[in-house]
Amino acid sequence: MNRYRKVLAGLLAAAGLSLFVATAKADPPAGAPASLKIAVVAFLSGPASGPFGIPARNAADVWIEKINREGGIGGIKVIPVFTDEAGPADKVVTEFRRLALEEKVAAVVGYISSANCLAVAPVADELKELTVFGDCGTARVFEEGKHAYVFRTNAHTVIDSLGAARYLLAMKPDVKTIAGINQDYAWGRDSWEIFQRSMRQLKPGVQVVDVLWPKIFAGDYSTEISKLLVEKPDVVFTSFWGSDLVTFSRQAKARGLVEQSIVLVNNTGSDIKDIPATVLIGSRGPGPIAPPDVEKDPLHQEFIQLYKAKYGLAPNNYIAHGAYHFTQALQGLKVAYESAIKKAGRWPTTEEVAAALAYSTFDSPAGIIQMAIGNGHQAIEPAPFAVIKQDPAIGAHVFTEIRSFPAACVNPPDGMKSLDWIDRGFPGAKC
Amino acid sequence: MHEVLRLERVRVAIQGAEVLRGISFAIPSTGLAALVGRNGAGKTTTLRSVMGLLPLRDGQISLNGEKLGDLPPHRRAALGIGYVPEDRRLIGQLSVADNLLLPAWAQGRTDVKKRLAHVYGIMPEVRALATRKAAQLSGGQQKMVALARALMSATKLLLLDEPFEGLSPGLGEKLAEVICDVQRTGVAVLVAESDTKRVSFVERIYTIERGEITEQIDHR
Amino acid sequence: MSVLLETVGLTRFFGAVCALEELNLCIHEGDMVGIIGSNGSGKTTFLNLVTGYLKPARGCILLAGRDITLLSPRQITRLGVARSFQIPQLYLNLTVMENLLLALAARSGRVGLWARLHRQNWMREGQEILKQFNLDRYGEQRVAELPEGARKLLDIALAVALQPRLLLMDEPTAGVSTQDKFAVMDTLVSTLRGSSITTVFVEHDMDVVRRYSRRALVFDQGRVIADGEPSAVLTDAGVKRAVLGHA
Amino acid sequence: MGGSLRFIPFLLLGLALITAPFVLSGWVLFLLTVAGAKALAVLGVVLLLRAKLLTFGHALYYAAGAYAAGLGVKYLGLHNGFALIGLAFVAGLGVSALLGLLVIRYRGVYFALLNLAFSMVLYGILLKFYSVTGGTDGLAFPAPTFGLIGLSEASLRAQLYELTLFLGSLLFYLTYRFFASPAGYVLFAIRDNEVRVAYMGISVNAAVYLGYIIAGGLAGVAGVLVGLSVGHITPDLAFWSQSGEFVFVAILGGVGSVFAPVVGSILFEFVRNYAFELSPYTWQMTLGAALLLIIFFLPGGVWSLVGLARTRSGP
Amino acid sequence: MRLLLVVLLDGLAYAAWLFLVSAGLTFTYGVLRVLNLAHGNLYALGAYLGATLLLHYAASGSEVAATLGLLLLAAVIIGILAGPLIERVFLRRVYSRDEEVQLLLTFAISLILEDVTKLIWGVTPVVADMPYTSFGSVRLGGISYPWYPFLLVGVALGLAGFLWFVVTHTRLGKVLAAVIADREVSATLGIHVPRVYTFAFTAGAILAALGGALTAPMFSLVPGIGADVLVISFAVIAIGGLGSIGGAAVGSVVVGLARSAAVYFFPELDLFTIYLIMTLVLLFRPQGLFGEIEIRRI
Repeated sequence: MNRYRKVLAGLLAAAGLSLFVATAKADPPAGAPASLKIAVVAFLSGPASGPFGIPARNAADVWIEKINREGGIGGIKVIPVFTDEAGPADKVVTEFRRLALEEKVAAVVGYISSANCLAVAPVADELKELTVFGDCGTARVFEEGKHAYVFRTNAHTVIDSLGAARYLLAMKPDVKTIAGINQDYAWGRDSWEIFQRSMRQLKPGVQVVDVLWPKIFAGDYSTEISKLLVEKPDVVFTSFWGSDLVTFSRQAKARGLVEQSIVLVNNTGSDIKDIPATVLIGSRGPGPIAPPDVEKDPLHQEFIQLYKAKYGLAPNNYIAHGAYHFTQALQGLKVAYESAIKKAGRWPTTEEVAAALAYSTFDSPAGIIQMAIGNGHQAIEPAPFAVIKQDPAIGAHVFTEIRSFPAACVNPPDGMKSLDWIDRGFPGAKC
Repeated sequence: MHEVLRLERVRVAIQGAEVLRGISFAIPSTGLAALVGRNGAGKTTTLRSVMGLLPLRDGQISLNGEKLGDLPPHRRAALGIGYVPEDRRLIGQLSVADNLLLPAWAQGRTDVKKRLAHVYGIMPEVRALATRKAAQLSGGQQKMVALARALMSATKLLLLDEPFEGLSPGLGEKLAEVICDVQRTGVAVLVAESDTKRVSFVERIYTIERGEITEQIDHR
Repeated sequence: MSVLLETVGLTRFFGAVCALEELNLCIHEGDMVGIIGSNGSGKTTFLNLVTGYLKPARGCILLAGRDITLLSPRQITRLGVARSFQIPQLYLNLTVMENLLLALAARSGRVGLWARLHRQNWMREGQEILKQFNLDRYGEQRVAELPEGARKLLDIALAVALQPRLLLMDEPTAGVSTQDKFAVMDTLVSTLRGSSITTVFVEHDMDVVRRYSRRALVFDQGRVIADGEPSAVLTDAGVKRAVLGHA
Repeated sequence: MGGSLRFIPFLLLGLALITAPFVLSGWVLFLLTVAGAKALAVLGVVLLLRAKLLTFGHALYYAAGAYAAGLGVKYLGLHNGFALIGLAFVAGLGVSALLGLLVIRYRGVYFALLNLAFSMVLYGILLKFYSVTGGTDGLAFPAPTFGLIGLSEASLRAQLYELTLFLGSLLFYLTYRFFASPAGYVLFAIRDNEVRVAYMGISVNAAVYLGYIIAGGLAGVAGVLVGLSVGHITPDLAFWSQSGEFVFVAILGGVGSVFAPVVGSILFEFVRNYAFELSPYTWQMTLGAALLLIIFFLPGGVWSLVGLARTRSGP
Repeated sequence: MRLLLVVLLDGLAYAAWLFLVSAGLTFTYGVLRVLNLAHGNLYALGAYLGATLLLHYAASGSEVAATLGLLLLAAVIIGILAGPLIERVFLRRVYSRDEEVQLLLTFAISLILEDVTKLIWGVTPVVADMPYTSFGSVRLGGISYPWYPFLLVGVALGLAGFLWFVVTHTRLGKVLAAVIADREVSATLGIHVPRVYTFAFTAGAILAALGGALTAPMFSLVPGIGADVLVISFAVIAIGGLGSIGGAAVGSVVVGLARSAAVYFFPELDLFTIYLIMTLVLLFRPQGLFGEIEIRRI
């Protein structure tokens, strides 16, 4: 059955490929380059490479293959330049300059670390290099500055922790005490700030009993868990990811913290097979957790098939959020290029592509993406959350009780800073 | 008469400066010889070279006719060479007995008890110190224990670097007796000393000056 | 003559060994004192205590009436006490001249960070000192390439270059051949005679002490067993036994 | 006669360096700017190595300089480049003057790892005081101004390059003078024999302290120059791997001359940027292997290959 | 009162871990006078191999002894493979050179091992937590603790006792004492000093890997776990005095308890506890609690 389907898909793809190649060859826009070089920057080494970087790179790989199979972008073949994001900011910026000035790539896609996005954004403007961020979360990029050449096709981090608050209240409306355990760095601090401010707005009177800040990749959380066991909060909120999330959730399970308190995680920052069941979790936008409309999206299904065919997948078809985010960036670029070509009637300038991408709406493996805020440079996405459960039928962890909060419910309106929006009681939110 | 120890044109440099400039001499079997010279003449360097602690720039050292080449010190100890450095250098935190037994353990000898009894036989006063920590001993006592320790391995050759330094006259006489006893058990002895008068009991004196043997005096 | 150095009840142990016991000693200004004794008799320990390298268990040290017992080697050196060492303490990777220039810079108190170390007037003075010590041909050589005897001399030259009030030398002729040792001492003594430097030297060799010191001290097992005019002291049978191990 | 002509190669080199922005590509220029700036921090490491003091925490002062300036931008609204550089220099000096009181008492492994520990503490502080330092997200450095000269966007890179070139040259010259001075030689002397230094009446601690502070100040300036060039600073500046990199570059270049750190630094930046592309997975292994080769076969570093270095390690 | 008990328990568990990871570093330094900067990488290798063996050969209900046996095996394999290699091929060539060259050498080896680990095990987290979850738990102070960390307390105590016994009561320990006190005289007594060095370095490597292997079930393993361990172990042994096993034990307990107390009472200080203690100790006792100052002969 499965093999039959794979063969069929292959045949269909081949047919589509020949069809598209034929049409593309027939009609290259005037002034088009021979090929379109796109840099893909992701962590290929270091602790973030396993949970995010490598899946993101793999996703970009299969998605560019797909785009090329279907005729490329505007009839032009895409050539990816994969590079490693690892290293200090000066190395990352140097590397960005090399890509723009030496490799002369048409666009740069990627960056997982928020710090790197913040560092690269002004340089992209300086070099007039079209840059689409892949996975980083910080809201500061477009809330603290305007960047003509920089876009982010995934939602910023507000949806992760505000979504967590909304999901928590949906699952346990009578929550009284909360505690936080977050990695002591920007993502952890941002996540906790957004979560606790949201909780204060959504359910005034909720009491924060403890906030713990272990150092990132501390490795062992026994002492912190003991403390949480002593304090017995209703909910333990965490923004851990990667090995920290795995270790913490496993120790929490072994120590009975998962039974005593609700453990609420704002991101699927590691393979869910490593996370013990009965944890409330969000996936930083649709994808890993797919609400019904995304589940039905043909691009979503196709992405899973393509990824599985080339890199293999666990029975639950789990793919990291970073992977989805990178396909979103590539889809956004493709759609923007093509609409700019249509509008200009020739190969577009970088500025024309940027103009086309701003305030656009396009389909992606994570569903429909709207570039709705940050002057049209920042996407909004819904916030899907779920509970992890063991599914005996396929013998793997799966997401259950999926609930997705619409984009208009968890994103601030255009032009408003996230924390202001939260503190003012979410004006204009449509839930 | 065969020679236990023979040095031929031995040259040794320390930090680039040549300290031994082609030394040649020999100790006959069961011989008792002294190397006499002032501080810095090269006595200590000679003994250390024989022990294998310094690499030769040139020349040969042989034990019972066998060339020692670049054999490391621990192998030379196993061949039956015992060495008493000038500044004693006992292992302070170990007991006297442990200090004596170290060579036996290191060399994996089976005749430990016999050897220990032999050494105690020659130096009975060391037996009384056996359980004390080496660091607690007086300078003179440490000197005697260091000699006893060297005797544990010295079945063929015993090297003594200024053994009389810091010893009271009485102890010095006692030490000379012990050295003669050792020689009588068939072990060749080489003593480095700065003063000829203190080694009047030896059979042959080599005078060393600026890294060269300048004189040989035979007593008997 | 006034007292330059005085020790009162100076005592020091190494483990259980008493290296120096209740030492009471006066060194007078302008004197030339030779200390003799067998190894381990406490000679070097005495120098190390006076120069602050070791701290005494009991007792105190006075330099021209000032208590220097607890001062560091640097402070004591700044007060005008310089010393040479049994094992020469030199800067192996610098040239002979640079070793000396540092001493001159230190003496002048101008260890600055702008003007060059290789200053004309220092170079000239350095050259002179090297000449006095017969080291002038080694000036531009690295100390690591120097023969042992020359190192010994340089070690002393560095101390002399500081123009101290009190010069302490630890076995100045060790490592020098028999025929050369008197020449070395002659050089030293003639250099020192021109100055008013009070000198204390530790020696192994009776002949050297007899010939060059005006006062001889004999150490044995941490105590002074004889003190006085060298020829008288060194003919004493007890002294001979203590120093040479036989009478 | 030879003496009067000796400066000609330097003059030519100087001219070539000054005119580089008109010739070189933007990326190479940027790389040179960063390499030149980092060479200052490496120079500090080399300075300490002259006294046999190996530090695995020099990034502490590098980050201190960068963050002092970054915070100056954020909280004091400073945009004058000279003011920022001054601030960074003072921060480098100040922090090293404070911590120096403790670390100068140590040598060998203690010195190396105490510095490492302190740099990790700063790293922790930068992460921890998120609201002040921006945590791992770091701080932005907008384009600076330089007194009367306004910097246009177009020539910003070239001007930052020239700034780094001139400031770097000045500091290198000052360090060169320091190496040739009595105090500079005392560091050498300490490497060889601390006992004698003390017995010359020279304070070992004061000399090491002075060296430590100078090295801290140099690293502080390096930090702000890199910050200005990159436009963004993160706590990674203080991470141990950054310190390790400085040590690596110092050993790569050699400690024989003040020029060695520059050569080492430029070489390193180029090699790193290409090697990262060739083998992102085994980059550290390449570094490690290179370090082993240098230790066993090229103890004088690349500079000794240049053949310009005198056989002995003078200034 | 109950809270105090919990703080104590957590502190002891952490102290046990600290001792396990730092014992090897201090032991190697004690004998060779070389601080092995690749210590953390040997720890990581031990952890990865331990986890791999557990995943392959240990069922979830495996007996305690079998599990510990597997972890010990992993440590011994790593130590036997890496120890002699590093010591004989590389370290031996630099004993005569300056201390900083020795540090650089181990730093280079650490860089290489970091990537070797990554090439073998990849970058995705490796999880093998069977012993942690399957050895059951116990209720103490009103909350649930897994047995495993307390097992480690036992192992740490056992190891400390074992090392103490070996060093003070066996011939091997006395030979080690001799080599530590005087390399040269030891050689003249017939001790094969190079072999003792290889042995000591290998033993240190096994201890490092053992620390890692025993930790493997508690953590998930990712690249870079070694670097932190190196800094932490250094802090612990600097507090105790470099080269002193007893010092490492005391340092571990001090840091373990302080850190646990910090998490409970001053969570913001958690990150700095260990460095704070280290700085304080070194300010007043530069050679560490149990270290000795050496005086050079002049």
